[in-house]
Amino acid sequence: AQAAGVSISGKGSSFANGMLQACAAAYTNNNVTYTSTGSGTGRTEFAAGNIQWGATDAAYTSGFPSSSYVTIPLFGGPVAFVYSAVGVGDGLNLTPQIISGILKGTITRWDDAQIKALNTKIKLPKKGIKVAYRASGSGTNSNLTNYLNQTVGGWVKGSNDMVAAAGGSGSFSSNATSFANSQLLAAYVEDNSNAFGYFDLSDAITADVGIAKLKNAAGTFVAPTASAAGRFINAQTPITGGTDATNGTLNIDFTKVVPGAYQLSIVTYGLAPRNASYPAKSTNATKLAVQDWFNYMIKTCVPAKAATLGYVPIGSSLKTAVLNQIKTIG
Amino acid sequence: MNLVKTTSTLSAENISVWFGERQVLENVNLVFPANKVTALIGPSGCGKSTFLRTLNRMHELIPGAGLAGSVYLNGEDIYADGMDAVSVRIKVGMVFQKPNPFPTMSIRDNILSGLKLSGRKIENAEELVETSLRRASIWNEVKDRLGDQAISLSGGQQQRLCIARSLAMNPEVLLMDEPCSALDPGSTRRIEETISELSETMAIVIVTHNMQQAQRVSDQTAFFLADENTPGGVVEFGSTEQIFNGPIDPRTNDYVNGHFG
Amino acid sequence: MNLVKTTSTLSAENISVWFGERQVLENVNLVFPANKVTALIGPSGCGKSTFLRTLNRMHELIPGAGLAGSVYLNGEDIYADGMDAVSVRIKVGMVFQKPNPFPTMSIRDNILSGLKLSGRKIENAEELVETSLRRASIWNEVKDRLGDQAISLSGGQQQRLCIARSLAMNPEVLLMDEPCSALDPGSTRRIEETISELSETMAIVIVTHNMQQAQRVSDQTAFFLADENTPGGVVEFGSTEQIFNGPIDPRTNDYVNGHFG
Amino acid sequence: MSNSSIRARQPWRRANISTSIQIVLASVIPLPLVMLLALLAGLDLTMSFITLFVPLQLIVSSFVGYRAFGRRGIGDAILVVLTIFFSTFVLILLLSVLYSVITEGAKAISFQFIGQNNVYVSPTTSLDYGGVGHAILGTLIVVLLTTLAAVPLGVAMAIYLTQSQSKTRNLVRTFTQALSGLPSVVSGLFILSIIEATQMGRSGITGSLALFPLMLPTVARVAEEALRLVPVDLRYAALALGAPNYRAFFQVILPAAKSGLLTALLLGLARVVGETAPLILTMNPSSGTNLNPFDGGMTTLPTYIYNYLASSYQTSQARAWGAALVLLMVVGILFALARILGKSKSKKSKATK
Amino acid sequence: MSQSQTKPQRRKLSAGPLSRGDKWFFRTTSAAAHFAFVLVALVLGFLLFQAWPVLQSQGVNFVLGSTWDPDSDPMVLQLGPMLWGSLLIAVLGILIATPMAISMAYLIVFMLPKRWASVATTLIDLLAALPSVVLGLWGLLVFTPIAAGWAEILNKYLGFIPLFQVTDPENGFMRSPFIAGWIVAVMIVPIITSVTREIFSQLDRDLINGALALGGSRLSTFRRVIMPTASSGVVGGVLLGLGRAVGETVAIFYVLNLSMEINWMNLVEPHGGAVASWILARFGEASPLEKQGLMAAGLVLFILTLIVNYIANVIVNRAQPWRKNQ
Ligand SMILES: Nc1ncnc2c1ncn2[C@@H]1O[C@H](COP(=O)(O)OP(=O)(O)OP(=O)(O)O)[C@@H](O)[C@H]1O
Ligand SMILES: Nc1ncnc2c1ncn2[C@@H]1O[C@H](COP(=O)(O)OP(=O)(O)OP(=O)(O)O)[C@@H](O)[C@H]1O
Ligand SMILES: [Mg+2]
Ligand SMILES: [Mg+2]
Repeated sequence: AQAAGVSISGKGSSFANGMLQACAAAYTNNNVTYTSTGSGTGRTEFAAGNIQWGATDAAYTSGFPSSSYVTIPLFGGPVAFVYSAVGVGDGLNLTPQIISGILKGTITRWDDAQIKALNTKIKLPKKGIKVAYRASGSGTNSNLTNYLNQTVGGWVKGSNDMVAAAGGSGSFSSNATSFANSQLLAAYVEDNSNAFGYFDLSDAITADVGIAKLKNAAGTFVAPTASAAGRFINAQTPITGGTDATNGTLNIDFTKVVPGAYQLSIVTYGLAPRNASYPAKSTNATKLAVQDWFNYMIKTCVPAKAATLGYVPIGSSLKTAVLNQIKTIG
Repeated sequence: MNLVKTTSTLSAENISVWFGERQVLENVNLVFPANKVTALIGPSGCGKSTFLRTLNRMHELIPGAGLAGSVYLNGEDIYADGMDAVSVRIKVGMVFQKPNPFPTMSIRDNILSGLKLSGRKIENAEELVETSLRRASIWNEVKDRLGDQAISLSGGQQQRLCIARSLAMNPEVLLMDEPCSALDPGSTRRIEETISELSETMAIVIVTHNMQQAQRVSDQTAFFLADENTPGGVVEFGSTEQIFNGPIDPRTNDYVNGHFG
Repeated sequence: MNLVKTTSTLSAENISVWFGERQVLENVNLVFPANKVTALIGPSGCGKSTFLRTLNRMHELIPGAGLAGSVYLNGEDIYADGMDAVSVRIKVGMVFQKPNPFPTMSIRDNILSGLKLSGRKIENAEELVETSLRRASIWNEVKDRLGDQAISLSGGQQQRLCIARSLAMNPEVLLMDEPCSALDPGSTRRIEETISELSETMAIVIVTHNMQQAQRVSDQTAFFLADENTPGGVVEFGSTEQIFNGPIDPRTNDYVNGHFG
Repeated sequence: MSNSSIRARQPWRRANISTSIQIVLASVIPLPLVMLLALLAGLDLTMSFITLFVPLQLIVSSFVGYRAFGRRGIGDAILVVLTIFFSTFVLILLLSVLYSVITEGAKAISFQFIGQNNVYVSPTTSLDYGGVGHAILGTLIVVLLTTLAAVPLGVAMAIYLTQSQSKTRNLVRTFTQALSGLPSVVSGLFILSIIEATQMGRSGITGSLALFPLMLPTVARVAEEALRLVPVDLRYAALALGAPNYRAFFQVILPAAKSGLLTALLLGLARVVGETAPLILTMNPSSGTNLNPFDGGMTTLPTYIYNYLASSYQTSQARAWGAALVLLMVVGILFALARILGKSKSKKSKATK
Repeated sequence: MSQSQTKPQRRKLSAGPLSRGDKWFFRTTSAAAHFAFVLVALVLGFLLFQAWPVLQSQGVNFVLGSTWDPDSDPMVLQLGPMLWGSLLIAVLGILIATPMAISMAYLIVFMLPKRWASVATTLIDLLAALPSVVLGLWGLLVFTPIAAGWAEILNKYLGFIPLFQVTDPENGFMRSPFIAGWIVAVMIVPIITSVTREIFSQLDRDLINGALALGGSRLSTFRRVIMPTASSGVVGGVLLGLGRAVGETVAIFYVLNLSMEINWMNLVEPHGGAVASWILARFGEASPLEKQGLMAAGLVLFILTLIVNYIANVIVNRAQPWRKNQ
């Protein structure tokens, strides 16, 4: 299959992989290649000018591109906590405190009293929890850290907004197993009994794992669904009138009380150049192609496909601002 | 050629040999009496080495090797059912054309290697080393450096070491395949002397290309010949004196007088 | 031995040879007159092949090779400054112990290979092929299959092909290093005949281990000898008749009568 | 004297055969026994094999060996049993790799999988669409470019090592060997640091550059061996006929070593065709077909596998397996070629002997 | 007979002028050959140039320490656990692979009939070219669960040995150095087998025949003649495999839980290190400064393989006078 137009390649968020791959496959004006590498890699590669566009779940706080660029919210979605505890189906009730405990290694067994107390109807296995986490810099990690820090406290971030996990100085239990991307992690949770991990809902739907309900700020247990995530995201406020780094990003408050919202929901941002000479290998044609590609996603692809894949389109309240942002590419 | 089976130590009867489908020896009958040296002569490729290897069951190590006939050691067929090749090789020693001491072992260990390899107990190791080296007339040259690597010796010394190594097993028959062809005159002379001494205690079969050597060391001589594309065989067998001075077959005459080869 | 430099085609004066630091030949003086066959004899390792290789500058191809003395071809020192090794090798042909036709070429191309390799023009290719093969007495055997691969020939034929290949270059001297040692009696006889014929048009130097062969083919003979750990040299040089029937040096006598080696 | 009725026999076989039968029996009997035990005790099969079958087998074989040959039979039996056990074990592991790739890969593979590229493919796209055509082309282009540089240079090195008498030969050989130990990821880092120093941007050619230091020593080493296999007699024969060195090489040695040099080429290809890490560092992937090695991204089969393996979707994993099968087929074809060429070479060299 | 009393004077050989063609022939090939120096120098030079600031700021702790924290100020980049992990996995791989490779080579050369031997040889040579990404794929999806089972059994029955101890047996036995070691072993078995088979088949047949003629049995010949004579060559092959194992990237990346917490010898503990995989895992999102640290890691890795190679060379070339004649 030969695509018309030019080839533009992007890298970044593995959280967004499902949505972006689906859109890239359906998009015919240009040839789009997306590689799921983790948001951190996406951002450094974009900053280095190696790719024409990027996708990240966390905006830049350091390592900025040397030239002007645009940050565009593309879509959102929930991060699911998943498990393969024997005999436990979907819908285990969890709180931020328990999740923090499990990840830090202070809660080590499925039949821990705190978990039992919330799940009286479920027969929990008398087994240890095999914790799996993302090691590479990822937007999922970044948002998780923010979330736990705001709700429980005691979680610190490293460079690139990621948890400093693998070095041992980070927040994860040293018995936990780390994975370079969420798909490897999903495979692990799927293949191991009594494992626990977290990744985007689209991977969680395809993988054969249990999906937990999360207690939100309003005090109810909510399963990760597109609509629950949509409620949370569309309640956040966008930033305008700032710098390249902040413009277009959402000011996400994980403690915000939104009824029926799934609290750990995150937003994927597209990264695109605004300077004619950047990135190094770009031409005007590639910039127009990126513009067209982002427009296609916001207007056509995401609204049509997001729900089935476990993502949320940008709500109507934000859409105009986003489309205006896209116009500044080039 | 009708040979009576007498008190011979080793005798080959109707030996034919194949490599795969190709027959290289046909109907060889030879007797190697105790205390006699037998020389096998003949042009290259006529099957001397092959025949020699059938005498201690080294022949069977070659894939596709075939054999007909019998070899008797003191009246016992070495190819009989239930006869162990290893026990035959212990009684029938062999020295190769190219000296092949074990490079990783010292001189001393080379002498004892046969016993170790065949899993026998070693008693009086020092004495055995000395006697063996003495019988191979190399003791004086190496007695001060028994711990040295065997390959530090010269070619001739290595060959005598290999002879000594065989002698340490106390064989009843010693087979030698052109043992001097890679050696200098001095070493050759010494090995020839060794052969004469050894022949007092065992039967010796030696393959040689050197007519003079055959005349000097052997009591009886067998002349092998293979015409193109036919299996080789013994043309004439008799006392060395007769083969060299009054051969019956004209081809023997041609060969020993250097008209070919 | 004082030899007068006369009309000789090739002469070696005071040749000493080293491999690295080890000297293997000392002070060899020999003259090879045109139309004469010279045999070099002596036990293994005494330096015959090495000496032969100094005569057409093949010696220098071995890393660490060293040389002293001079070799004159028609009065010109072949080792002189500015003398091209290639031009020497064209004039002094060489045949090796093991037949080595070029396996990727046909019989015909093998004959012409010398000219092609030395970058010379080929005129009358067919005629040259035929004459060369005829002179090496192999024409009749191969004339119908000049396009066949050379390796399809038997060993003896290959060797004669190699001789023919040298002859196509029309050399002034032909060096042969044990050309028959790998061959059967029939091939040997034919090559010996070829040598006699060739000697009518060039000087021939042949190394051989076969005393009878030396007597049959050569006009003069040089006996080389190397004692252990000393460089080799010529013990005696003279007419073949004299060397074999009335040698002056007792060592020559010992050797030609097969008392060692 | 001749008696045409005699037949070739192998008298030594008789003893061997009866022993062999005993050994085979001895090997077969413990097997169901152990299986049964494992089944009853619910043991892991490999473990019960190692802890029960092998020791049992050792004892039985030693007994048979002892009966046939006395004491030395014990040692020989143990040697044989252990050799066969270890070899089988490792063969099973290695064949399991092949088996997995073939069975899993076969599910994904089809003409369209080999022919199409990946442009309209998302993780949920069915296996009926898209394929590795672009990755096959990418692999070929990247590897071809490397080959164009590495093979002439490697062969020239081999010529130097075999034909000249220069004193630096050993040093060159040592350095070539050092290069052959270069970890592939380091080769990638090396090119990456050049990319960053020169701002040259990533494309197919940077990937080729990263493969170059890996292919060069392989080609040089195998080519040297191939040239060394040409009997030195041939070279001497040519020189004795008055040939200058270069003519002797091109007219005599090169034709004789041709198949060996082709083997060097193919082994060099096999060395780099499956490399992943250096390409991840130095190239951008592309889901479309890109034939321009100087601009844009390019996907190769190994990087395709690497990327698709990072997805938990069934179809993505199936695509990874499919690409692995294609890659193995490429390597297999290279080897079959090398083997065929190597065979004709050995036949020839036998004939010259 | 010889009249010269003075020591003969050695002459200069090859004095004659080389033809123009030959001059070019040797010049070109020599230039190509010396490119090996240039390439090694370039690799070392470029990496050193990039790595220098990090090496300078971290000092010897770069290889000894065990913290990798590109966020702290000043940056702490220490590679210890990865280096140690590379060695641990490589050594484990070698320990598993060597007996198997020797068995395989022995089987091929001394036991199998010719036809089967050549089939096995082809197969082994083919497997030596298995791409490591394919091995990683297999390791991740097929082998890991199996090997985790083995590890669990080892831990259950031999857990008293520190090698097989784990802090938390509930945690599964996946992604441990044990599994990475097996993967590496599967990768290098064909390489070592190839080398060993070559050496076995080149052994002087006279030597083996000599042993058999002295009444040697299979075992005694193998133990006293074959192995001692072949040992240095086999060690060379093993070290070649070791070099490969130390530098392996992708296959280990898939099956090992990379962690900067040092794992000295608890093989079945589910975390460990490997320099090459670490580079692959980190480079994507590394800041320019951390990238320099990864370049330094690459440099250290290359030097490590150079050392392994050097030792291999020394061992193979060490006094083996019986090889010189061949
Ligand atoms: N392993 C083998 N396989 C097939 N043929 C063989 C083998 N060994 C020897 N032959 C063939 O058997 C014939 C006899 O060989 P053998 O080595 O016994 O001759 P020989 O008389 O010892 O010769 P030489 O004097 O050269 O040592 C030859 O034609 C040879 O080609
Ligand atoms: N390439 C070489 N390097 C070092 N030493 C060598 C080399 N070639 C030959 N020699 C040594 O030079 C000496 C003479 O060897 P040469 O081959 O000339 O003997 P030869 O008389 O031809 O013996 P043969 O009759 O066995 O062919 C021998 O001691 C040999 O070991
Ligand atoms: Mg023989
Ligand atoms: Mg010679």
